[in-house]
Amino acid sequence: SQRKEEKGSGVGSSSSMVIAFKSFQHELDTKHDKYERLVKLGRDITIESKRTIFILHRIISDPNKDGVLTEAENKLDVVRLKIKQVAQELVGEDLYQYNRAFTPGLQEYVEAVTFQHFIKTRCLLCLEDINKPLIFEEEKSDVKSTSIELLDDPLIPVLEKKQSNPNILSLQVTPVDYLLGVADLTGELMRLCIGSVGNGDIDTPFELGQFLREIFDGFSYIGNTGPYEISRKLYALKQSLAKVENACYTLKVRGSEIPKHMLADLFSTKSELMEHDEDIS
Amino acid sequence: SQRKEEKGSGVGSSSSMVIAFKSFQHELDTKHDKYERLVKLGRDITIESKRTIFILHRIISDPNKDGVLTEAENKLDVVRLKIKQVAQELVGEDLYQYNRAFTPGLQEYVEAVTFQHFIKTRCLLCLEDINKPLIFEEEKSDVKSTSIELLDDPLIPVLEKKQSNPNILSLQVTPVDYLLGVADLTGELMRLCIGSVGNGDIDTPFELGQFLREIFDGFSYIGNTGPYEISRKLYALKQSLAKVENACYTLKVRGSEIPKHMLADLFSTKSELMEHDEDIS
Amino acid sequence: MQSNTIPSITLPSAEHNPTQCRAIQYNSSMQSNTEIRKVVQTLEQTAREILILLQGVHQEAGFKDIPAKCVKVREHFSTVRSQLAILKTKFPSEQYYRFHDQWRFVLQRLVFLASFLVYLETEELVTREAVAEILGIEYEREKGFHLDIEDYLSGVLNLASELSRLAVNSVTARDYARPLRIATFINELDFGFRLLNLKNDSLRKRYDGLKYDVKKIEEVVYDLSIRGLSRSQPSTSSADK
Amino acid sequence: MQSNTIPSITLPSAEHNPTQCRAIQYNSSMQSNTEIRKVVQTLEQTAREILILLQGVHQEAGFKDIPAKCVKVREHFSTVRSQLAILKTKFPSEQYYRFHDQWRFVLQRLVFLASFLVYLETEELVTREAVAEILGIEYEREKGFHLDIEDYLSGVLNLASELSRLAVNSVTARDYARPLRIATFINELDFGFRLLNLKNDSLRKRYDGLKYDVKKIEEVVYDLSIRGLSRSQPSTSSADK
Amino acid sequence: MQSNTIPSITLPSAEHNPTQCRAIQYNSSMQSNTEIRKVVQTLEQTAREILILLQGVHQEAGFKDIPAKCVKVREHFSTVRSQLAILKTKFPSEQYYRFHDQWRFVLQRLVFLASFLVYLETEELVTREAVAEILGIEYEREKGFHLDIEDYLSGVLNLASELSRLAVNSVTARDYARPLRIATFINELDFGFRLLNLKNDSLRKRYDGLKYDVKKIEEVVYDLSIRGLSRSQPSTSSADK
Amino acid sequence: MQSNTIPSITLPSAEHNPTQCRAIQYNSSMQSNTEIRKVVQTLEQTAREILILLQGVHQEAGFKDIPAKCVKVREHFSTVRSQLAILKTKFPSEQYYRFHDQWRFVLQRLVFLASFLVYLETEELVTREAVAEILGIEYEREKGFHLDIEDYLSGVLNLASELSRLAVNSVTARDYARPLRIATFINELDFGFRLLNLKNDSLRKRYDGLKYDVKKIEEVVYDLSIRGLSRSQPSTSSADK
Amino acid sequence: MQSNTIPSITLPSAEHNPTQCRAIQYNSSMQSNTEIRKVVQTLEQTAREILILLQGVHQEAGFKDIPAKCVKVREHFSTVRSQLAILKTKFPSEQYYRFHDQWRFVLQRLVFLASFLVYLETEELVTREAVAEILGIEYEREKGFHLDIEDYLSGVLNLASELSRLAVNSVTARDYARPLRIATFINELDFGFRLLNLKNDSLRKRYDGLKYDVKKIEEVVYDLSIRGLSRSQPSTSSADK
Amino acid sequence: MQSNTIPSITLPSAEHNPTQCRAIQYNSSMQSNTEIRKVVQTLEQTAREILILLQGVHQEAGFKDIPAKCVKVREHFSTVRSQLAILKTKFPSEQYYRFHDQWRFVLQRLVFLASFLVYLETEELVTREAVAEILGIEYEREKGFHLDIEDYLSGVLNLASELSRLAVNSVTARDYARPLRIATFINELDFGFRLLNLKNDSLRKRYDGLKYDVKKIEEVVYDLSIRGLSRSQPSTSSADK
Ligand SMILES: [Mn+2]
Ligand SMILES: [Mn+2]
Repeated sequence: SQRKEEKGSGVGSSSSMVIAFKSFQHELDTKHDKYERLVKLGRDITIESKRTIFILHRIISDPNKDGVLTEAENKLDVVRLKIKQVAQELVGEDLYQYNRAFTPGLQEYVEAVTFQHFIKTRCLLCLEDINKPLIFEEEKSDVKSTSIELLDDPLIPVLEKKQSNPNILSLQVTPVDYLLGVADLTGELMRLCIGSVGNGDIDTPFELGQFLREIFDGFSYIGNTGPYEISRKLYALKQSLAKVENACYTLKVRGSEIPKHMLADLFSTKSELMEHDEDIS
Repeated sequence: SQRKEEKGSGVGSSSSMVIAFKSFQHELDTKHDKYERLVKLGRDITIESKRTIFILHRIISDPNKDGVLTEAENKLDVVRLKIKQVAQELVGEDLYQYNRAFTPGLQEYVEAVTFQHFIKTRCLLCLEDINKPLIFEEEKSDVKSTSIELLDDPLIPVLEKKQSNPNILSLQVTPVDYLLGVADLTGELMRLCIGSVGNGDIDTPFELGQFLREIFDGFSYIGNTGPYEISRKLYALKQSLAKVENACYTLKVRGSEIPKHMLADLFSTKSELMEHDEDIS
Repeated sequence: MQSNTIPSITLPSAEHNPTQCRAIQYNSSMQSNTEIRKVVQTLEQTAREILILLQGVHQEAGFKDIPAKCVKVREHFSTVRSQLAILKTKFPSEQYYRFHDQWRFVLQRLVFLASFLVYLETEELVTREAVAEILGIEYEREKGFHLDIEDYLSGVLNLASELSRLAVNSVTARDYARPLRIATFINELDFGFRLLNLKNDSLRKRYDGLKYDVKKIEEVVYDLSIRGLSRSQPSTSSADK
Repeated sequence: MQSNTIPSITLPSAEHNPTQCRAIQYNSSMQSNTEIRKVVQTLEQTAREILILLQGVHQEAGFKDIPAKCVKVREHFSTVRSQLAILKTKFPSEQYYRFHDQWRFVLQRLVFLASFLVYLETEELVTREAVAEILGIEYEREKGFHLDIEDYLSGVLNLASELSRLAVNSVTARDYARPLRIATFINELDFGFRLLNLKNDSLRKRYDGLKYDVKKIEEVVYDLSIRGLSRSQPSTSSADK
Repeated sequence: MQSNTIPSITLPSAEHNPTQCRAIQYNSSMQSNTEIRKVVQTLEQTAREILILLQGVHQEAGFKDIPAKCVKVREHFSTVRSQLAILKTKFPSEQYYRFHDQWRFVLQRLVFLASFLVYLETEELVTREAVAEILGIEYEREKGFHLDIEDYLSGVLNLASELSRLAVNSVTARDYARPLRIATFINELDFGFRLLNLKNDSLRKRYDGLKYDVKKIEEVVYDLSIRGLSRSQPSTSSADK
Repeated sequence: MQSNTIPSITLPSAEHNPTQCRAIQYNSSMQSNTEIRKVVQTLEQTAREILILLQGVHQEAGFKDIPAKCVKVREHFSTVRSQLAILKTKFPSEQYYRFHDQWRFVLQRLVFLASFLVYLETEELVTREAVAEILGIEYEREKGFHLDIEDYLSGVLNLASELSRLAVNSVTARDYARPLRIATFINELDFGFRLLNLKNDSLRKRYDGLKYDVKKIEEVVYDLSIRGLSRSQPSTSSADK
Repeated sequence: MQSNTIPSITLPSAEHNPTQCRAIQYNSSMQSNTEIRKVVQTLEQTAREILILLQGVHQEAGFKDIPAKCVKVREHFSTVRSQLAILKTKFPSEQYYRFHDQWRFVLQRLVFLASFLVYLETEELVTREAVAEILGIEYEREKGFHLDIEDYLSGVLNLASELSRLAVNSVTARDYARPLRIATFINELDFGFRLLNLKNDSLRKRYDGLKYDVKKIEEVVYDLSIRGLSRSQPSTSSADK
Repeated sequence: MQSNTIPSITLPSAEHNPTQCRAIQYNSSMQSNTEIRKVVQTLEQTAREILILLQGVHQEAGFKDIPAKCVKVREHFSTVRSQLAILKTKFPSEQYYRFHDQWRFVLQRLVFLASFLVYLETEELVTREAVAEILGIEYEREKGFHLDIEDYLSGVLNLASELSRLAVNSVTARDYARPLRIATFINELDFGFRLLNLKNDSLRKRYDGLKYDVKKIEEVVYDLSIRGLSRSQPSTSSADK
C-alpha cells in the first residue's frame, strides 16, 4: 500500500488547480447557503400569507368587517417585511437564479393581496400595484444599492440596480408568479362564494361568478402558451367556476319560487301538512 | 341584504363555542409554529451532515487524514448543537408528533456519523452509540427537564421526561431513522470503494465488500417487515453491493496477471510492440 | 420468540453485528402494529353498530324514538370504552403519535358518533372534554391516551354534514322546527371554524365541506321561510330546546 | 402583432382588465423562448461538428494529427463565439437565469469541447476564465452573459470521462506514455472535486462518474506497469509535457 | 462442454426436454387467455344492447312502456346465457379464479342489468340466486362457473346509482310516487350493506358512492314533500306496492 | 485499417455514401416536424380567440347577442381555414397519420368550437361533413387532409359538457326553455355514442364523462320541473331566441 | 311504509333475510383472507432465513462450506413444507386462483431458493416436479395446491441473476472454473426461455432482465479467457467443490 | 318532443341517420386494429425463431457454422415476407402511419435480424434498400408499405449492441481478429449517426446506448492490444476483409 502515499502526495495542496477548486468550493457554498436562507424566508412568507387568507374569510361571518381588514393588513405588513429580507439577500444577484427558493411564497402572497383587494374593491389587483409596495427604503447604506423602474417593456428586469437611487431595495413579483397566484386566488373566491350563500349574502355569488368568468377568459387566452403549472391549475379553475355558477343557479332557481308559492301554495301546503302530522303521531 | 346582518349578530363572540374555538386556534397555531421551526432545524441538520460526508470522502486523497477527521468531527459538533435545539423544542412533547419535520435530517446525521465511524474503525456504529452523544446538559433551568434511560426493551420511549435528572435534554434517533440512515450509508460506502480503487488503495474495497454483505444480510432479514421506504432503498443497496463486488472482482482478475505476464510476456510484448510502432509512424 | 430464530443465522460475528440486533428491535415494533390493528378492528365493528342505530333517526319513523335510541347508543359506548382501554395497553403511552395513524380514522368516527349522540340528546356541541369522557380517554396529551385536537375537529365536521342531512329529512318527516335549530347550530359551528388557521391537509378539505352544509341548511330554511313554515308551527320533536 | 387580436375580444371592460394585459406580457416572454431555441439549435449543430472533429483522436490514425485537428477546431470556435453573441441579444442580460435551462446543456457541451481542445494542446486544465474567453462570454455574472460555475464543472467532468477513454485508445495505438500523463491529470482533477460540497443534483451524479474514470485510468496504468510499459518507452505523441 | 449440452436442448422430443415441455404448457395457458377475451367481447356487446334498451326508461316517454321493455330485455338475456355457456367451455371449471379478472367487469355489468330489470318488473331486489338463474350460471361455487359474491354486490351498487337517477327523472315525468318507493328501496339496500365488513378494495369505494345516492334520493323526497307533492297524487305506475 | 474506411464516409457525394444519405432523409423529416408545429401554434391562437368569444354566451348578458357572436366567430373560422390550408402544404398528404399527433389536439378543439357555433345557430348537431366544410378540409380520407372520425367524436363530446354548463347558466339568466332543449339534444347524443364499440382509449375516457353531463342536465330539468318552470314559458321553435 | 320493511331486515333468521345472509357469506370470505395472510407471513419469515443462509456463499469464506450450508437449508425447507401444509387448510382447494395473489410472491421466492439450493448441490436446473416436492405441494393443478407454471418460471429467472453474481464472487474467491459452468447453465436457461411466447406481463419484464445476466456472465468468461485463466485449472466434475 | 326524435335514431337505414352511420365507420376502423394485431403476432413468432437461430453464433461452437446458420435464417425470411404480404392487405396503404405503432416494434426487430444476418454474411452494413428487399416491402414511402427510416435506424442500433457482445464472445472463442473488425464497423456506424440531428425521442435514447457499445469494443481491443493478441494471430474467420 505504498501506492496510496504516492497518490496523495502527487497532488500538492498548493497547485493552481487546487487553488481554483478551493475558490469554487467557496463560491458554491455561499450560493447554497444563500439559497437555504431564502427557502426559509419563503416558507415564512407562505405561512403568514395563508393565515392572512384565513383572516379574510372571516369577513363573511364577523360583524366587525373593518377589524378583520385591519388585522389582515397588519399580517400583510409582516409578510412584506419578510419579502424585504429576501430583497436584501438578492441585492446584486440575478433574481431568477434563486427564484425557485421562494417562488411558492411569493405566489401565496399574491393570492393573499389579490384576495384582500377583491374583498375591498371587487376588482383584480394588477401586478404593477402588487409590486409598488415591494419597493423598500434601505436603512443601512453598506448594502449595494438597488432600485426599480416601471417600464412599458414587459420584460423589465425584475431586480434592478441603479446608481441614482442609492437607498432603495426592491423585490418584484414576476408575471409567472402573479399568474399562478391569481390562479390559486380563484379557489379562495369559490370558498368565499359558497360561504356567502350559507351566510345569506345573495349578491356576492353573482359578482363572483362574473369576476371568475373574466379571469377564466384571461387564462383561456393564455392557454397552453403559459408555464406548465398554469395548464395544471386551469382544471381547478374550471372546477371553481363551475361551483360558483352552480351556486348562482341554485340561488336563482329557488328564488323563482317566491311569488307563486308564497301566495298560492302557502296555506294549502300548511294545512295539508298539519293533517298528515296527525296521521303519523 | 338585511339577512347578512342577522347572521353575523347571531353568533356572539363570547359564546362558549367561540371561546372554545379561540383556544383551538391558539393550540393549532402553536403546534404549526413549532413544526415549522423544527422543519428549519431539520434542513440545517441535513445540510451540515451532507457536508460532513463530503469532508470524509476527502480522506481518500488527502494526505492529512487526521486533519480531515478533525474537520468532520467539528462539523458534527455543530450538527449536534442543532439537534440539541430540536430537543429543546420537544421538551414535554411526543416526539412522534413532530417526527416528520426533522426525520430526513436525523437520517442524514445517522449517515454521517456511521460513515465517520466506519472510516475510523471499519465497524458499524450501533444505535445506542449514536444516541449517547445526543444527551445534552441543559444550561437554562426554566425549561422542563428531560432525561433518557437505555433499557433492554426495544420500545423504550425515545424522548423521556424524568424527575430525577432535572438538567438533562435529549433527542433519541428512532430505529426507523437509524435503519434508513444506514441504508443511505451504503451508497457512500460504495463511493468510498470506487474512490479507493482509483487512488490505489486495494485493501479497502475487500473490507467494504464484506461489510456491505453483512449490512445486506441484515436488511434481507428485515425484508418487507420494515417500513415502506426500506423496501425502496433495498434496491439501491443491492446495486451498491453489486458495484463493490464488481470492483473487488476487477482487482482480483487484474491481479491474477502479475506473476505470469511479469515474467513471461513482458519482453516479448514490448519488443513486438516496438516493431509495430515503426509500422505506424 | 424471535430470539430463537436469529441465532440460526450464520453471520460471521452475529453477536457483534448491530444491524442484526436492530432488525430484532424493529420487528417487535411490527408486533405492536399487528395487535393494535386487531383492537382497532373491534372498534370499527362497534362504531358500525352505533352508526346503524343512529342512522335510524333519518327515517320518518325514527324521529319519534330518538331518546330510546340514545339510551341504546350510550350502552354501546361502554363497549367502546373497554375496547379503547385494551388499545391503550398495546403500546407505550408516550408513543401515541407513533401509531396514531392506525386508530385515527376510527377515533374520528367515534367522535362523530359521540357528538351526534350528544346533539340528539341536548342539541349542543359536545366539548372535547366531554367526548374524551364518553370514550374513556384523556383530554390532555400529557396524561396518556388522549383525543387529538384535529381528530376532535374532524369528527365535529362530520356531525355538521350529518345534521344538514337530518334537516332535509326533518322536513320530509314534517318537523319544520328542527331545521331552524340545526341552522343556528351549524352557523355557530361555521363561525367557530372560521377562527382556525388550517394547513392544506385533510382537515382543511373537510372544513371546505362545511361550507356546503351551511349552504344546504340555509336553503332548507329559505324553503321553509317562503312557505311560512319556519315559525308558524309548534315543534313536536323529541328534543325541544 | 398580438395587439391586433386582443381588442377583438369582447371582455366587458378589456381596458381595465389586468388579467388580459398580463396575458400579453406573458406571451412576449414566449417570443424570447422561441428565438433562444433557434439560436441554441445552431449552437448544437456547431458543437456536433466540433465533436466529430475531436472524436477523431481516438482512432489509431488520429493520434498523429492532433495539432492539425486543434487548429481546425479553433476555427469552429469562432463560429461558436458569433452564435453566442447572437444569443446574448435575445433577452435582457440580468435575466440570464430565467432562460438558463435552454442553453445550459449546449453550454456544458461547449465547455467540454473547449477543455478537451485545450487539453490536447497543452495537457492542462482550461481555467474558467480561459473557457469564457474561448466562448467569447463573460467570466463574472455581473458583467453579462457568463459561464455559470456548475456548467463549467459539468463540462470538465465530461472531459475526465473522455480522457479515460483516450487513455484506453492510446494503449491500442501503442502510445504508452500518454495514459500516465492522463492519470496524473485526472487524479489532480479528482482531488479538486473532492473539495466541493455538491447538492444531490445532476452535477453530483456526474461527479460520481468521475470516480469510475479515475478507477479506469488506474487500471490502465496498472496494466502498463505490470508489463513494464509504463516508463521504458520514449513518448512520441504530439503534446509532450 | 457447452457444445455437448446445447444440442440436447434443440432435440424435438418434448418428453426428454423439460424446457420445451415447459414452453408448451406455458404457451397453451396463453391460448386460453385469448379465447376467453373473444367471448368476453361478445358479452360486452350484448350488455351494451341491453343497456341501450333499459336506458330508455329515463326518457319521459319511456315510463309508459316499461313492461314492454322488460320483455325485450328478457330476450336479450337468453343470448347472454348462451354466450356465458360458451365461456364456460374455455377453461377448466376449477380455474375460475385464475381467469376471473377477464370477465369480472362484464359480469358485474350483467348483474347490474339483471337487477335493474328485476327492479323494474317487481320493485324488489333480485337475489343472488335469481341473478345466477337469469345468467344461466351456478349460484354455488362448488357447482361450476358461478356468480362471485363480490361481483353480485358490485352490480347491485350500480343499481342504486341508476335508481337515484331514475327518481330524478320520475319527477320530471310527473310520477311523484316512484321516488318515494325508490327511497325506501335504497334505504334498505344501504342498511344491508352496513352489515358488511368491507375491506379497503374497489367494492368499498363503490359502496362509499351509495352514500351519495341515498342523499340524492332524500333530497328528491324532500323537494316533493315541501311542495306537498309526496302524497297528493295517486300512483299509477306499474308496480304499486 | 480504420484509416481506409473512415475517409470513405466523409465523401461529399451522398449517392455513394449510405450513411450521409440517410442523414439527409432523416433530418428533412425533422424539418417537417418543426414547420408543422409552427402552423399548429397559429391555429391554437385562433382557437383560443374563438373560445373566448363563445365563452361569452355564459354571461347573463351574453344570452342576448348570441347571433352577433356567431357572426363574429364565423369570421374567425375563415382565418382557421387559411391556417389549415398552410398546414396541408407542410407534408405529403398520404403521410397524414404520420404527423397526426401534432395537430390532433387543436383539430379536436376546433371541432368542438365549430359544433358549439352550429349548436348556437341551429340547436342541431353539426355533421362531420359540415365541420369539415367549416374547417375547409376534406370529409373523406382519400381526398387529402381530412377530419378523422375519432377527432370529430372527441370534439363533439366536449360540446356536451359545454352545453350542460350552458343549461345551468341559462337558468341563472332566467331562460327556462333552453335547458329542456339541451336535455333532448344531449340525450340523443348519448344514445348515439352508445352504439359505438369504444376501445379503452382516450375517447372512451371522455365518453365516460358524458354520463356526468347527462346526469347534470337531468337534474337541471328536474329542478325546473318540480318548480313548475318547465312549462310556464312558451318554447315555440327550437332555436328562435 | 318504511317502518314495515326495515324491521324485517333486522330479523335474526338469516334464511329469511337475503341481505344478512349475504353479509355472512361476504364476511367469511374476508376471514379467509386474514388467515391466509398470517400463514404467508410465517412463510416469508422462513424464506428470509433461508435467503440469508444461501447468501453466505457469496463470501470468500462461503465457497468452502457450500455442502454444509445446503444441509442446513434442507432443514429449513421442512419448516416451509409444514407452513405450506397449514396454508392449504385455509381455503377450499378449487379456489386456489382466488387467493393466488396472496402467496404468489412468497412462492416465487421459495422456488428461487429451492432452485438455488439444487444448483449448489448438483449444478442442474431443478425441475418443476422437484421444486413441488421440495415444497411439499402438488405438481399437477388437478391434485390440489400446486405450483403454477408462471411462478416456477419467475423463481427460476431470479436464479439466473443470483448466479451471475455468484460468478463474479467466484472469481474474487479465485475459483475460475465455476464461472464457466455458470455460463453454460445460464445460456441453456436463456435458450429455454426463448421458446416461450411471453405476453407483456411481469414475467416478460423479468425475462428481459435475463439478457443482462447473460451479458454479465459472458464478460466474466471473457475476462478469464483473455487472461488465460479459463483453462488453467482442472475442472473435472461439475459439482465437486 | 323527445318522443319524436329518439325513435328516428333507432331507424335501421344508416344513410338517414348520421349517428348510426358514424358508429359503423368507427367500429369498422376498430376491426382493422384487431386483424392487424393478429398478423403482427405471427410476425413476432417468426422473429423469435430467427433470433434463436442467430443467437447461436455467440456460443463457442457457433462460430464455426455461421454460414450454415445464415442459410437457415434466409429461409425464415421468406416466411416473414409472406406474413408482411398479408399485413399489407389489412388496411389501405395510405393509412400506413395510422396503424404504424402496431407493427413498429416487430419491424424494428426484423430490421435488426436482417442487418445481423447481412453482417454475418458480408461484414457490411445492410442498406435500407437491401433490408426492404429482404423483408419484401417497399423502400420508398410512395410505393406502398415501406420501411420507415426511423425504424431502419432503430434496428441498426440494436445491431451495434449485438456486435459488441459478439466481440466479447469472439475473444472467448479465441477469435482475436473479429473484435478488431467489429471495432472498425461500429466506429463507422457511430460516425454516421453523429451526422443525424436526432430529436429527443426513443431513437435518441437508443443512440445514446451506442456510446457504450463503442466504449465496450474499444476496451476489448485494448485488452487484446496490451496482451499482444491483436496482431499475432492469423484470422481464419469466414469473412476476411
Ligand atoms: Mn389557497
Ligand atoms: Mn448520501
